[in-house]
Amino acid sequence: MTEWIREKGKKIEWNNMGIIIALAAMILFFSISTTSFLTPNNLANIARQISIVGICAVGMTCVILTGGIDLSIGSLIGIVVVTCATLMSSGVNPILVVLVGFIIGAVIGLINATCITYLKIPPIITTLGMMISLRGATYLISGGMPIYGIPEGFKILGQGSIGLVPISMLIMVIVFIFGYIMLNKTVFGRRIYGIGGNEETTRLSGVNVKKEIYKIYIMVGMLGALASLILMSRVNSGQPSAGDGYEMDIITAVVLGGVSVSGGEGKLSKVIVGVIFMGVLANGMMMLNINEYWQRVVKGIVLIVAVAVDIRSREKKAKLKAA
Amino acid sequence: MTEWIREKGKKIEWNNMGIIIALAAMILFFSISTTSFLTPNNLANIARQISIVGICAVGMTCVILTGGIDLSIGSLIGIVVVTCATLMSSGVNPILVVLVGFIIGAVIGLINATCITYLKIPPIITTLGMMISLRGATYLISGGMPIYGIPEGFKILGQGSIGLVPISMLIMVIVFIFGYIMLNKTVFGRRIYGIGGNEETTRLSGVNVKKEIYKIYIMVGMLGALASLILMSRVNSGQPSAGDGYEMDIITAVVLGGVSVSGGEGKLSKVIVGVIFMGVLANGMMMLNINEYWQRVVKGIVLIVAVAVDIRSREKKAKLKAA
Amino acid sequence: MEQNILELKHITKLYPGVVALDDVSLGFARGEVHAIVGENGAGKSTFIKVITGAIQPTSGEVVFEGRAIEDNSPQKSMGLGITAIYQELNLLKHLSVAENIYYNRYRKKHGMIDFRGMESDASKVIARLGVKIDPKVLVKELSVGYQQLVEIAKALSQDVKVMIMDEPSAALTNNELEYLFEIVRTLKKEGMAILYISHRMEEIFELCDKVSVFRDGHYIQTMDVKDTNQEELIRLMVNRELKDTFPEFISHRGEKVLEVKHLSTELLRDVSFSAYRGERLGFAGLVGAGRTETARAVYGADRTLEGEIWIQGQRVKIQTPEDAIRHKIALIPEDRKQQGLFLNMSVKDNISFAYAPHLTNSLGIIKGKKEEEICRQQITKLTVKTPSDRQLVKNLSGGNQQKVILGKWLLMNCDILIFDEPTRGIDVGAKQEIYELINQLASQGKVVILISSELPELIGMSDRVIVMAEGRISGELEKEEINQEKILELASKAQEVSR
Amino acid sequence: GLVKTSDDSQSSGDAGKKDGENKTLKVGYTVQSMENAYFVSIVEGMKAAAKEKGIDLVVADAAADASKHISQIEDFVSQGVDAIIISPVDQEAPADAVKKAQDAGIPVISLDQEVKGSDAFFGIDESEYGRLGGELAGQWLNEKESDGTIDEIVNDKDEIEVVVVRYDQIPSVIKRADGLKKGLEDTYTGDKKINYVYEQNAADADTGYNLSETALTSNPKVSMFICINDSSALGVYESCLTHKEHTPDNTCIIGLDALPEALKLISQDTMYKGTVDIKPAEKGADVLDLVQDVIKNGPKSEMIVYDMSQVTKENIGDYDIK
Ligand SMILES: Nc1ncnc2c1ncn2[C@@H]1O[C@H](COP(=O)(O)OP(=O)(O)OP(=O)(O)O)[C@@H](O)[C@H]1O
Ligand SMILES: Nc1ncnc2c1ncn2[C@@H]1O[C@H](COP(=O)(O)OP(=O)(O)OP(=O)(O)O)[C@@H](O)[C@H]1O
Ligand SMILES: [Mg+2]
Ligand SMILES: [Mg+2]
Repeated sequence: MTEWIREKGKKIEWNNMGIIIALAAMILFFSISTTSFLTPNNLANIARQISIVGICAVGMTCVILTGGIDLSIGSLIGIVVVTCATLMSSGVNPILVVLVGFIIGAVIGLINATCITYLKIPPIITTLGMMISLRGATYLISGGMPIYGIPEGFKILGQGSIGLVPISMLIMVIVFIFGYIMLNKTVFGRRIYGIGGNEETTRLSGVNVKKEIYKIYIMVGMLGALASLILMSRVNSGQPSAGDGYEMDIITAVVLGGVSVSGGEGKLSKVIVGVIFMGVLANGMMMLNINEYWQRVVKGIVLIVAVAVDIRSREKKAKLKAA
Repeated sequence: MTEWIREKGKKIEWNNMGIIIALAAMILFFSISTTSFLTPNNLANIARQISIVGICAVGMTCVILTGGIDLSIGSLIGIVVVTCATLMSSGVNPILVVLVGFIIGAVIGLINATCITYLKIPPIITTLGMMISLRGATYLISGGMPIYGIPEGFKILGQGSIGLVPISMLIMVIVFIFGYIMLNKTVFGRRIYGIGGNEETTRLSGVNVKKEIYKIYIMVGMLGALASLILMSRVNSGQPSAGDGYEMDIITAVVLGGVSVSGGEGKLSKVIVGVIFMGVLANGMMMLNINEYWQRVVKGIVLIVAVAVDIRSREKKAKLKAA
Repeated sequence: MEQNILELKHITKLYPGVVALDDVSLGFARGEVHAIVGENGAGKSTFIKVITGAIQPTSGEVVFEGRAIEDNSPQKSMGLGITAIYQELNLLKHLSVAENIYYNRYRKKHGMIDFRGMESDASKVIARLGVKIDPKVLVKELSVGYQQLVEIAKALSQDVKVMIMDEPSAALTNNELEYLFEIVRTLKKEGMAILYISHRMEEIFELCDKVSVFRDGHYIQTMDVKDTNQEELIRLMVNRELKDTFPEFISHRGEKVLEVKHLSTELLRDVSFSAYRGERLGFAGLVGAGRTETARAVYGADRTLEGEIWIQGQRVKIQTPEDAIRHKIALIPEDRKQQGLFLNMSVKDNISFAYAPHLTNSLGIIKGKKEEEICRQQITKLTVKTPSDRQLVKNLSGGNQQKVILGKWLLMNCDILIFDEPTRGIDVGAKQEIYELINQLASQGKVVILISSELPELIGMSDRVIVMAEGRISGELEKEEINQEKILELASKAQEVSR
Repeated sequence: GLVKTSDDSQSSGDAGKKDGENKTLKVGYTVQSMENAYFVSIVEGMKAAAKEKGIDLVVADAAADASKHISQIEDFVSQGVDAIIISPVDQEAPADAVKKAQDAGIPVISLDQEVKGSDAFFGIDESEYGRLGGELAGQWLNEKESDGTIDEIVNDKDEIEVVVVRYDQIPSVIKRADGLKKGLEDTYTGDKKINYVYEQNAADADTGYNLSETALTSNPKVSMFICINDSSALGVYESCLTHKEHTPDNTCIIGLDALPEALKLISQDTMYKGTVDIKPAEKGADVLDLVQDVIKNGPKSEMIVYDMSQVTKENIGDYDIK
């Protein structure tokens, strides 16, 4: 009997592989059907293209794990990009500007957290309101016009590479590693899981839930600021529409990575697969020269199928376990 | 003591008035600051403008009450509009076309429900995939171009009025009344609350949860189709971008109306207030001819403040009751 | 006199429409096990939540080691050395057993959480309770009984001065209880103050030194356990005389109604039994023996791999609870919050939920007046303590929540009623009411199946007992053979066989 | 053929491109937004021409996101296209990516808006585009002046009430809206004051409808709508139809883009008075000639300007309206 329980326990630890299988199948398909998909250049492209979503996905994972959501991340990118671009173009020291960017991100996170914890406004409404307002503010600051005149040297962040490895990808990888360690090996990370699993239990276990929520949203804001700087450097300008709609891409990647929107469940190691999946899909469909409208049709279906495969594989595991 | 308890118990029934107060304050403000806000004509405009979101909000309320969400509603509107416009402009009998519209809506609901119940894909992913695919399909059908040539008589649905009362508003009111009765007075409605409150308890109480989910999503699809027909009639054409982004407006109105995104809690009688709130805000700001960018800033803040007021009022009630 | 380690002064707690605690003052001494008893809704859980700072009292103060605790919070009280096992299971279901035990008290190695060390520590703590649970298993995979043990292990693993246990025994069988008592006695010797809440009178007399009685939010009296007896305690609690614990019942075994043949699920092996009209069939077993699993399989709540169910000589297919209800089977589930209630809905909506289809008019509209009337009847009949039928169920005390579930199923007027731990967390008075109800149902010719972990209850309330162990039936006892020793022997029998 | 091309063309590099005439040319087009009917027309024209010329055309939608252009150019480069066409969201954002493409030997041609440093620019002057529309509006007012009916369309303060439908989310369209106003002011010769009672955002029929409905309620004397595209103008038109007081005699709606439905309304003597045609489908076809020219003869420094023509009921006869 004891043996029996123990054995089951081990099997539960298996990583469910569904989404990885789906990704592998997709990569195989694109590699066969196009000649240029599996080239170092193209892989570097994909890496560069996913880095912004990837960095934000780490923060979003934390938020969703607590049972919250952050719709304001796209607009946060917008306002950081436009503010930093304005400052840089008027000659402020880039290092100072970067600092300002992080401060803006942190302050937005702080405001979000205050609304959520003290005013008790649900995260979806808080961040939706923030999303709308911040975008408006972004247009106001920029007058609706893009801002140019960012110093040349700043380009390296979003455009540079070390050998074939894009710097932006490196940053994303570092963020993921940090995120992984934080979520799995630190008390803060375990509290994030706890809050999402059962906030009351977490509170009764002596955790100051409000404080943790603050930390999380501030972290998300700062990760968003980091992503903004990369985007700004990549586009080498401050676009008032920067980041528009990114929140959906980010949330999709996270949920595709198996994080439950009701909180408490999910692994960062799978979220990175979700991020790559979205990047490969977009890139591969373009390589195939599929009509834009068809691309959308396919994208929606692939999303659903990928999650279905993932869920199926988890169920199979469960059955294996039981047998 | 018993009397006292009984009396207090009744007070719990009080409807919390926060959002209504916020709406009243806003109406007062617009009435003072513009001359034309509080005219019958403008009120009719608002009524006409909110009817599409309003009709969909009834369906969305049901979905959110079960703990789900429907992101595909905007794209559903798009595909119904474009298909129906294409058929009508090629001379198919309008009544037949209306029927086709409802069938499309129902089928989309059916597919959503199948993915959610049998493939166990979370609603957010199912409907997100559907949203992307359907929009693609809409552009495919229309070739990206608006479709004209809808029979003149069809305009009455979205543009006509009986006296000063717009027909589209009448339809919305009827939908709300039906929705209200359904949610509060029928077994189906109870089960919707039950599923969102505790799915397992609902199942163990002998409810076939899957069947109910099917009914709900099909209903949502058909309400979406109804809204589509009104939209099509209103602009007298089939725009491939029709309904784009509506899902967010609809969800916002529902959540503003106090429906909890985690399911099981919320009242349709307050959702209508949420719908009106959004309509009045948009209309009033335009009346004031506020700059588009400022409109956004204000809208986001007003949203957050309104929900904060609503939550505060509920808490106050609770305290009053305790004293 | 030695100073009390913990002292509560003039605690009052008001909820909307409810006075949960009314000016309660009470102290607790080191090296003592202090029981708190009272009816459901008397305010016991509220009292301990005030101590831990989980809720703020409306007025009054908590004094620890001579100093008032200001701005009390779970964090603060834990820091001072107070820990609690709350009545509602407070576990993080998606996390492992080990992590739950050491949640927020992680041991670190190189600045990172040491999961390995945590797991081996957890195994040791669990072992002290006489069971073995893999510390790596996720809590959601465990049955309620095991979860309760994890909760206890969590409290035991802490080095504290005051330990509070709110009905820790509710889901446990004698076996685990003995281990628990053993540990509590050790802790007491080490000078810990222990607050023990239970509805099982015999535990009070076996384990505790002092007992305080609460009634209706009022503190009534504290006594030395050795100076009192069960009758007196019960009288103080319910403020009236109670007759025999187990009401008289003469069984008339009628026709065979339910027959289960060779039922197997992922956890059950070849379970066969029959149940008869007018007879109360008990199911005994240790935690995790598979009783709940059997009930759920019969009810169609879980998938079965094999097996047949016959009702009144007819083979029936039961794949969903919907099917079961059609065949007039009801299941009162053991996990109240997860499976029995809509916590955010009113008492009325909970009671009428399953019955609602019978309350509609020709247009499909639910008849509101009729509904209210029927719900009020149930509330009165079961003496559910609630300010109104509009009160949200989550605001009721545990025992009253259980009554709401009973009310819901009694309305359905089923033929076969399966009660899975129906008296879990229910006070003596209410227990008797439920026993009487069960007897009444049986004498009306219904089939009653009673699953219980409380042996005296099972013995007192069953006409026949089936004992399970490790997913199999290990024996069956007729009325005259039923006794504690026999049941325990059968319950642990299969364990040897399978090794 | 699609599968085979790039590997050998990459290895044989420039040689392959030189005799591009008898090899299939592969061209990538990264388009601002495929949700915009204007660009849809361009793509249609381009596709048809590509088929005729035997060009392998790859179209990618940037969905109004400046950074997507960069990704798409990167992708085009790794696909080994022979030339890239871009209709940018923003003029500078893709500049570095364009340079990278050029470094890889791929010429980049700007269409519609210019990207700094591109090899050729076939474009539109947005202010001029708007100005032409505004001019039509001004001319209508001048006619009213000479008819002597101008007093019928002014409000009681003797002002002409005008609604400007703008779309301030895209920089080029901001210029267009400003052009509309400028055209109107420069052309109108009378002495009535022009009062812009509303300047609000709309780019589609639905929003246009809501906007004018609201505007007409608070300012029933509005007599003119100048709109940044026909889609929104058509919505405005629909809502004006519900106001009996507004007739073809006292109301003027001007759009841009020359959508077929707009042309139809112009031909029928309605409130819809004019639009400006930039023949997007033709532009789409023409740009491919330019691409071939650039591949053969190198960059062009001069901007090639779109020809645009005003459409009113005077010249509507030139159009084939079904
Ligand atoms: N959050 C709340 N809101 C309103 N009323 C509450 C709340 N929590 C508890 N109550 C009420 O306070 C009273 C005391 O409840 P409490 O849970 O302390 O009882 P208890 O003695 O622990 O009962 P049981 O033996 O059933 O667990 C009950 O009447 C209950 O309904
Ligand atoms: N979802 C599950 N996954 C894996 N194992 C489970 C699951 N549910 C229950 N079990 C295990 O199955 C066994 C039988 O559980 P069951 O609930 O039927 O026992 P029980 O006799 O009713 O005891 P309890 O007092 O714990 O309720 C237990 O070992 C339990 O841990
Ligand atoms: Mg209690
Ligand atoms: Mg059990």
